[in-house]
Amino acid sequence: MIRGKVVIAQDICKGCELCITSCPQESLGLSDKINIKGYRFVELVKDNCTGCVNCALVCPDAAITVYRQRKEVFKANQNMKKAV
Amino acid sequence: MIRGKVVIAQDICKGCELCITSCPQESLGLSDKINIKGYRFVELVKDNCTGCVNCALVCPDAAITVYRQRKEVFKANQNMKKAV
Amino acid sequence: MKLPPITNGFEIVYKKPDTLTDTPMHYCPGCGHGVVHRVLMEVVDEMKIQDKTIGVAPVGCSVFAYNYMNVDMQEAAHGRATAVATGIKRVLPDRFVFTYQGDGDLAAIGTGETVHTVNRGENILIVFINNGVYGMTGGQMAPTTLLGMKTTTSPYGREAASAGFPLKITNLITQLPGALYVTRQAVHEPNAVRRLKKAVRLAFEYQLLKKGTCFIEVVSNCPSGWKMTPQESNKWMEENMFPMYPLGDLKVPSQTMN
Amino acid sequence: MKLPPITNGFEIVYKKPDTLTDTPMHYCPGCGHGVVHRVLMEVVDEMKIQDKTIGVAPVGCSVFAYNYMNVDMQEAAHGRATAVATGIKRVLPDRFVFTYQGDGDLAAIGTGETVHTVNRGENILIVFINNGVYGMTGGQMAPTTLLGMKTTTSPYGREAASAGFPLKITNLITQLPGALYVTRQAVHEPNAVRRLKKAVRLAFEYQLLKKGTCFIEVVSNCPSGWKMTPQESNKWMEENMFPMYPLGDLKVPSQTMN
Amino acid sequence: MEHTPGTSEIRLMKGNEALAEAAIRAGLQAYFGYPITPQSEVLEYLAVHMPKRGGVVLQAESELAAINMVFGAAGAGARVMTSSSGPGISLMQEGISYMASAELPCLIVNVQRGGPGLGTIQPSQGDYFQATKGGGHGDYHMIVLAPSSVQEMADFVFESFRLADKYLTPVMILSDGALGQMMEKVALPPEGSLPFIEKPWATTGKKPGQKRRIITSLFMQPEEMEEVNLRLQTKYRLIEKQEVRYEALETDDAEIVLVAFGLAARICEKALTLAREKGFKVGLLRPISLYPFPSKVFASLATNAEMFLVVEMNAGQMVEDVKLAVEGKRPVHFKGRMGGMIPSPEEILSEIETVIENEQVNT
Amino acid sequence: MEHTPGTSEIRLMKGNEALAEAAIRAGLQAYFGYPITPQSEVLEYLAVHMPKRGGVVLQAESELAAINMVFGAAGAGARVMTSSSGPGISLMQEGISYMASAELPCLIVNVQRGGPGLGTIQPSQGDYFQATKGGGHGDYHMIVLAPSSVQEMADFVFESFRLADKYLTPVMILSDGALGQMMEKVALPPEGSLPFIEKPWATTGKKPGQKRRIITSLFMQPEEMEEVNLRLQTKYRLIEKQEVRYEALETDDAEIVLVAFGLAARICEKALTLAREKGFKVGLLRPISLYPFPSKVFASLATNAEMFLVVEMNAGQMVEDVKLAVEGKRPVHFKGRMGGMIPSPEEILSEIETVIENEQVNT
Amino acid sequence: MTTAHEIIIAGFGGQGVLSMGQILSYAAMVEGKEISWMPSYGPEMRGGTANCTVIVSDVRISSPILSKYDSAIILNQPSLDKFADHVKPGGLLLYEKSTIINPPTRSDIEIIGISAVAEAHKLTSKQVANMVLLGAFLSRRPIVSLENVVKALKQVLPAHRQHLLPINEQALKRGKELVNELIGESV
Amino acid sequence: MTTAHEIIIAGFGGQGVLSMGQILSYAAMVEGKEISWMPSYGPEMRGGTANCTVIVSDVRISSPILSKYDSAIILNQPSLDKFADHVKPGGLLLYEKSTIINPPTRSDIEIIGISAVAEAHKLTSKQVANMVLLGAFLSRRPIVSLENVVKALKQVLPAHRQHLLPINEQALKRGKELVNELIGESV
Ligand SMILES: Cc1ncc(C[n+]2csc(CCOP(=O)(O)OP(=O)(O)O)c2C)c(N)n1
Ligand SMILES: Cc1ncc(C[n+]2csc(CCOP(=O)(O)OP(=O)(O)O)c2C)c(N)n1
Ligand code: SF4
Ligand code: SF4
Ligand code: SF4
Ligand code: SF4
Ligand code: SF4
Ligand code: SF4
Ligand SMILES: [Mg+2]
Ligand SMILES: [Mg+2]
Repeated sequence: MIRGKVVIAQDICKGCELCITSCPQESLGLSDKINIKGYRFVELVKDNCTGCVNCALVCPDAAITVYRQRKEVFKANQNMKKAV
Repeated sequence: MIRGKVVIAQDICKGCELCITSCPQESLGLSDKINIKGYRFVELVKDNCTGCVNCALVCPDAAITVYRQRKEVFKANQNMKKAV
Repeated sequence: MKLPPITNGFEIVYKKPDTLTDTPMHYCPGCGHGVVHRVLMEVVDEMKIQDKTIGVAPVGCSVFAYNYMNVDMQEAAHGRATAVATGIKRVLPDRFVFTYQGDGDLAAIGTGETVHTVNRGENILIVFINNGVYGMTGGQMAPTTLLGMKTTTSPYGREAASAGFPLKITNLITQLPGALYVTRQAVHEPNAVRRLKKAVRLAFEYQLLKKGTCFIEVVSNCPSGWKMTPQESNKWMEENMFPMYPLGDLKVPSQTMN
Repeated sequence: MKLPPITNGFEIVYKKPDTLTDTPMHYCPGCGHGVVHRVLMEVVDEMKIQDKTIGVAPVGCSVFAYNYMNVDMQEAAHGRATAVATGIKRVLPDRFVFTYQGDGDLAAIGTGETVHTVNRGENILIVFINNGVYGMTGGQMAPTTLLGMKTTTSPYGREAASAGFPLKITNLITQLPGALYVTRQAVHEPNAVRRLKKAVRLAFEYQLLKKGTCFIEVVSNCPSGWKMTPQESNKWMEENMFPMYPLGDLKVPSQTMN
Repeated sequence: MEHTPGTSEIRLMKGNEALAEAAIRAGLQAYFGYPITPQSEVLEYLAVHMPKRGGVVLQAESELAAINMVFGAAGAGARVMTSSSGPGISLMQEGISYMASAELPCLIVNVQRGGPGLGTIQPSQGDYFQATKGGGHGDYHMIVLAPSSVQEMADFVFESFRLADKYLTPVMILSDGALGQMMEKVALPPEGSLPFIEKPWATTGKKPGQKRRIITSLFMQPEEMEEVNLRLQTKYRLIEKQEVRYEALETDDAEIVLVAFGLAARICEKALTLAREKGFKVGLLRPISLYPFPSKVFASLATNAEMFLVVEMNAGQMVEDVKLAVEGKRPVHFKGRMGGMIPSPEEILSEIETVIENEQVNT
Repeated sequence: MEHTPGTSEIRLMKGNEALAEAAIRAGLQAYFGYPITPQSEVLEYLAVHMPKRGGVVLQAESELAAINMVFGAAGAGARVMTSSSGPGISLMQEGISYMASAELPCLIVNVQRGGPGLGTIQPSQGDYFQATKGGGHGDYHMIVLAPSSVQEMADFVFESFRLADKYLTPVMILSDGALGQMMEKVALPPEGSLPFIEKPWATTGKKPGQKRRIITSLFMQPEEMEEVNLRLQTKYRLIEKQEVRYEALETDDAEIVLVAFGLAARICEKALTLAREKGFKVGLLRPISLYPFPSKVFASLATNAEMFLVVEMNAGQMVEDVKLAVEGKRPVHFKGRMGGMIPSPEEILSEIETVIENEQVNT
Repeated sequence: MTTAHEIIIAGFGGQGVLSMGQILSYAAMVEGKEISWMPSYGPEMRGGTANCTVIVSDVRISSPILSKYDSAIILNQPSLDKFADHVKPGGLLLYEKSTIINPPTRSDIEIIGISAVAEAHKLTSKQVANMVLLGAFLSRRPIVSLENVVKALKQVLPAHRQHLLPINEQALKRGKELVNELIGESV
Repeated sequence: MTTAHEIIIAGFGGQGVLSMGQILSYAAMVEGKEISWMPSYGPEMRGGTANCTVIVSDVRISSPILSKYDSAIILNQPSLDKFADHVKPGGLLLYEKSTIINPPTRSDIEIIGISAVAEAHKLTSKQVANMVLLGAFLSRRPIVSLENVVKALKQVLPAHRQHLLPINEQALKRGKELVNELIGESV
């Protein structure tokens, strides 16, 4: 499976949890900490993000940036696995 | 044919001629005279009115009153004719 | 008006309704407004509801409607007749309340009030005189002016690209669940007048049901604004207005009442 | 926002559009307004039309929309956004002009402007956020509030008999010949957002045709006004709002352009 | 004021809510309005309480619709009101002019916020001119009452309905966001304490044999329209004679008289205390009826006081009426804050000190 | 006035038409309006002539829509105007307040008719307060120019656009039905005689690297809103200093000075002639800019003249500004006709005789 | 020694009183005079009375609205009733006779009644009674020349009505003649 | 010898500052005092700061808006920064410690910081930190009795929240104790 990452702007996040609901991987969760505005913010809680972008699409505060493994890298890795 | 009569309020009539157009008997016509408002008014020009009410219905100024022979009278007349 | 004595054996089969005042109407010769006033009052007379009827006059040629229709009336600001009628009906829910409005009044400046009054299903009757022009102010373009039609403010003929399309507001409000009875009528010939009268009668009767708004559009003429004789104007109306604004019922209660 | 360095081999597949400012949005957690702002700006970015786009903000929660969308913007009086947009578009016909309006703004006080702007077929995009409530002023009833729904001004639930029916203004304006493209979308889940973006893209592209008004309704939530969590609000929206305001296209250009 | 017979109930309420509750107790039969901060509580309170107690509450599609619904209901004889703030009141100007012309009684509440434009929702007194000089077209006035406490928010509702019915005129309560939002104790008279009067002119349906009623503001012939205007002006002269209301505090020995209405007067009262503590002979005149303006009282004040200091939460509006009343006999100074800013008592105190100093330098 | 370079063309025109033609020649780019008597000729004339000469004419669905279209077009940098009368102008009050707050230039023409309410379509000056004190909410002013001839109907259009652009403010031409409907000779400057200025603040699309433009009247923080208000007030003080306009006729030796604007001033001019023929030393002061009001000139007049007689086609509105300017130094009398009635020169003459007599009795 | 001439023209709407005033005004403009033409105006619907005040002057005109006139040209009874008393002593009152039941009686002014409508009918079916009256008026008060009135007409008439120029000119001349005949007769 | 007590209560929206002021006001009403409660107000959306001015007095209250206060009850840093200097000399500044980074430093007033939020959490999951603070405040400024505050609560809480009465009462008392402990410690 292709690997992804999300970076969440913690000071912008309002903890609405909509990204959490929309993540097919259940990769996201609310932090116990509180940001400068008093909201519990969201963070990656599992390292299984696929970079599907769902979370970013539903985020009302444009707080999420999504990264994904480059195709070449992914393929190279796949090939490596196969090779192994 | 049943007989009718119309009475036109000449001071109210604005000479729009809509009644003239709508009279199936062509009983109505514009007078040569002019009323206090400067309009040529409408009058009965033929004695063949049937009291069909058409003219009154379309008159925008409610200037027309329509009379018709009572049914009894009409029937009596009819009978008289027949008798004759 | 004193009626002259008539040969015995005759009876009156048509006279103007008692609820129409004797004040001569200020309308131009052949203007449809007068017919609609009369028909409304015929129904009020027939239903014997003069004491329960309150009318609202618009701003437009019929601004003086209250001089002719002999019922209690209020004169509303331009476009606000249905808001005024709402105010009246809400505090006097057992009265018959109607507005009488032109196309500038109802379909231009009053669009918001028209849509929301019907959407609330106010139990009133809205009488809408569509003559395709602003009569009172001298023949300017109305929302209902036909494409290509020349008015003082569309001197080269109405163009859709800059002035938009003839607005069929009656069709719009028909969609609203608050609309109980919607019909489009005319007064250009005797049978049309007869049909209008039936519609008005129905509308007043429906008002007792408290099931929504009744809306009667009357496609009418404006000989002065159109710069035509009354006859020409009726002919032009039949040939040009009716195709755009076809006569007939748009919604009848059975459709909405079950 | 500075982005942290990421392991090599990764690339950015989603980041907020450049045309969205870095100003934190003042909306309540989970409010749909933010998503719609972002999607609009994504399209402006993609089409590279920031220098040609002029937006009009309403009076409503999105009154500060101009703080977030990094394009030239005007803030209109309550309900008058489409009139303001008309003024802009008429004098700058080659710009992309859009309004952004709530249901109170567009479908209550602005009804007249909405209907007439679309009827004129102004070549603008109207974005209409239907959250069934007046968010900004504290959760009063909107024209689109559902029957039975409790708000601060319908404390016993909206009743049709006194407050009228939920107004489907999008359906109304669809009827107008000036409407070129009319669609109803949402932002409650990723695919809905994707669909909205496509619609926005189309609408901006259609604006070049100068063939009429594009109108996008977004059925949205108001967690604060509805007194729900964001998740609850989205669920409630799906279950209650969507049946009344079903998503999808109401009019696409092919229908009107031949 | 003689309008609160019977025993009253004491509650702690927001100004907006007290006003709404008072309206119900004053026999309000219909309310038409549209939400706008800082007055939405009026509509919200009525939406909760009117249905239980009989009467119409309708959230209109706009302020424009609201004022015209008020027109209709007033014309039909109902005790009726609307409320709004800044932009919404501006939208009602045409309707208000119509009601003044048609001589219809009603209550219009303006809970002022900072303008112009969309402005801010913070308290302001920037709509004084609009209220008192007639923001609509033509020559007309409303009676304008300016409460300065939650109690007066309630009391003036009774007073307004009474005056509206008496003079057949729209009456405005000119309040502000602070008075609308703050809570104070308020004594509320029981329901039914304001009698209804006959309104034979109301359109309720023409009874057989009676003359029918027409409510209009159209008088095409200028002669006729001038007649109507003369009737209105006669009424306004009467109102100016009979309905002036003000409150004078410690003006007897005052060398400097503060003039302020509404919230600003409350703040001036505090400033007065502070100033008196410092030994300044300060008084306060609070116009309660802004129209009719208490012009006459200034004539007598001007004989004792050395100067006036008008304090308003605007750029200087009532100060014009004060100057017109003082007729140049004494200097009239002005201190204003704008756009939702509220002057503090200390700020007024220091203004008092400044003007006293300056006048001493000048003379 | 320096705005009419080039040779001008002389025509016989209605005031409304002269104004419309002047607007085109002054570079009008967009007009948004709605018909209402007695000003519909403005829209009608433009509908005929604007399309040929480039530019937008749009009949809006209402005056409310019209003023907000004006807002949008002005914000987009266009030279733009609207026109209406009484009820229609009332409907624009919210929009005018917004434009004043957002500091947008535009021209609003009020061809006054008799009010209040639907009133009559006959000429009136009943909207003076609304125009000069701000009929909308909040503290703001428009520059208000009052023409008294068809020539000025045209001239003031140029002047208005120039002032609007210079001060970033709505400007109103306060005319009346008579001036709108009457024909006189008018000299019209050629097209293009009023230059366009840069409007870097206009929303025309954010160019790369440039700051984007936001046009708003919302300033939620009261501190910020007060800033805006202070800026506006500073502007108004500047306008009051720089843009006062009036005409003085035979005031040098005048014992009684007539004060009138617009049509009333024309009638007073005739009354002045009649009075001078009778040996009365009468002068005429005609305020041209109603805001800023020419207050200062009264100070100097008050040293010579024994009294003032203000003549208005209303119940007495400008008379307040005159009194404020005269500061009680001389008696200020008032003669008004209302609701579309126009005073005749003879009527004014007899008023002159009356007040002179009364003052002599009094003193 | 007033250099201005102040005229009221009044009748039913549709009798051409406003355009009569306008043509007079245009003619005066051709002569380089100051002009003020002030119509009564009302809602655009037909009927009712109409009038206009025309002032032709060598100097700046003050009030465009007057209550006393040097001349009155009157086309119907209501207007006659309204304005007869407003003619200044020594002034001129010219009226169209056909619909006047109570003719004016003042002795301190010059009063001329002509049958302009009848004359117009003789000339043509088109309505040029107003030009007959204008011709008659100018015969007694030559404040502008007939040639300039014709020039004005040429300017004012829209293209599709230019063919009516001769008949208008005839009407003007007929009016002049009529008065001359009358004056010959009566004065 | 002022008979009035002038208080500012300030914090984030949602921390219950407005209701704290209201409950104090109701209690004062129970005691027959004059009251004025003046909230800051803004658009109804969440976030931002909120405050209210409460005046409790034996006589008619003049200005409901003040710039100097006898007491301040502060729940967050921005409010502390804004209002610390506005406490009259000799006055009381009570604040919630947890989020305060820069505590107040004035020496001419009494300053008390308590951990109301933490205490509230100890008592319950419900937000009663404001009641802890109110209890603490009343311990130093007994302008109304605790019993009357409880009475007020009883009146104010809607039916479905009446069960929260005991926990609120506990919180009030805990606040009082806290301060007493503190005073015992430090002063
Ligand atoms: C606020 C306002 N705007 C404009 C007008 C001027 N006005 C009077 S009637 C009218 C239009 C009337 O047209 P319509 O409603 O179609 O009625 P009609 O005269 O054709 O019967 C207008 C624009 C007004 N009185 N008030
Ligand atoms: C003329 C006028 N009336 C009322 C208001 C108050 N007001 C501000 S926003 C709003 C309603 C906003 O509701 P909506 O358009 O649905 O937007 P939302 O906040 O729900 O996004 C109202 C009534 C105003 N500012 N101006
Ligand atoms: S990108 Fe997809 S998988 Fe990754 S966190 Fe977001 S929603 Fe989950
Ligand atoms: S959707 Fe955005 S704001 Fe909401 S919790 Fe996720 S990151 Fe935070
Ligand atoms: S009643 Fe019928 S037949 Fe008689 S005149 Fe009228 S239309 Fe003709
Ligand atoms: S329809 Fe009526 S107004 Fe018209 S001509 Fe006939 S009678 Fe006269
Ligand atoms: S102008 Fe038109 S609508 Fe008005 S009365 Fe005349 S014909 Fe009828
Ligand atoms: S009040 Fe509603 S619409 Fe407004 S920001 Fe909050 S959630 Fe969004
Ligand atoms: Mg019409
Ligand atoms: Mg909404």
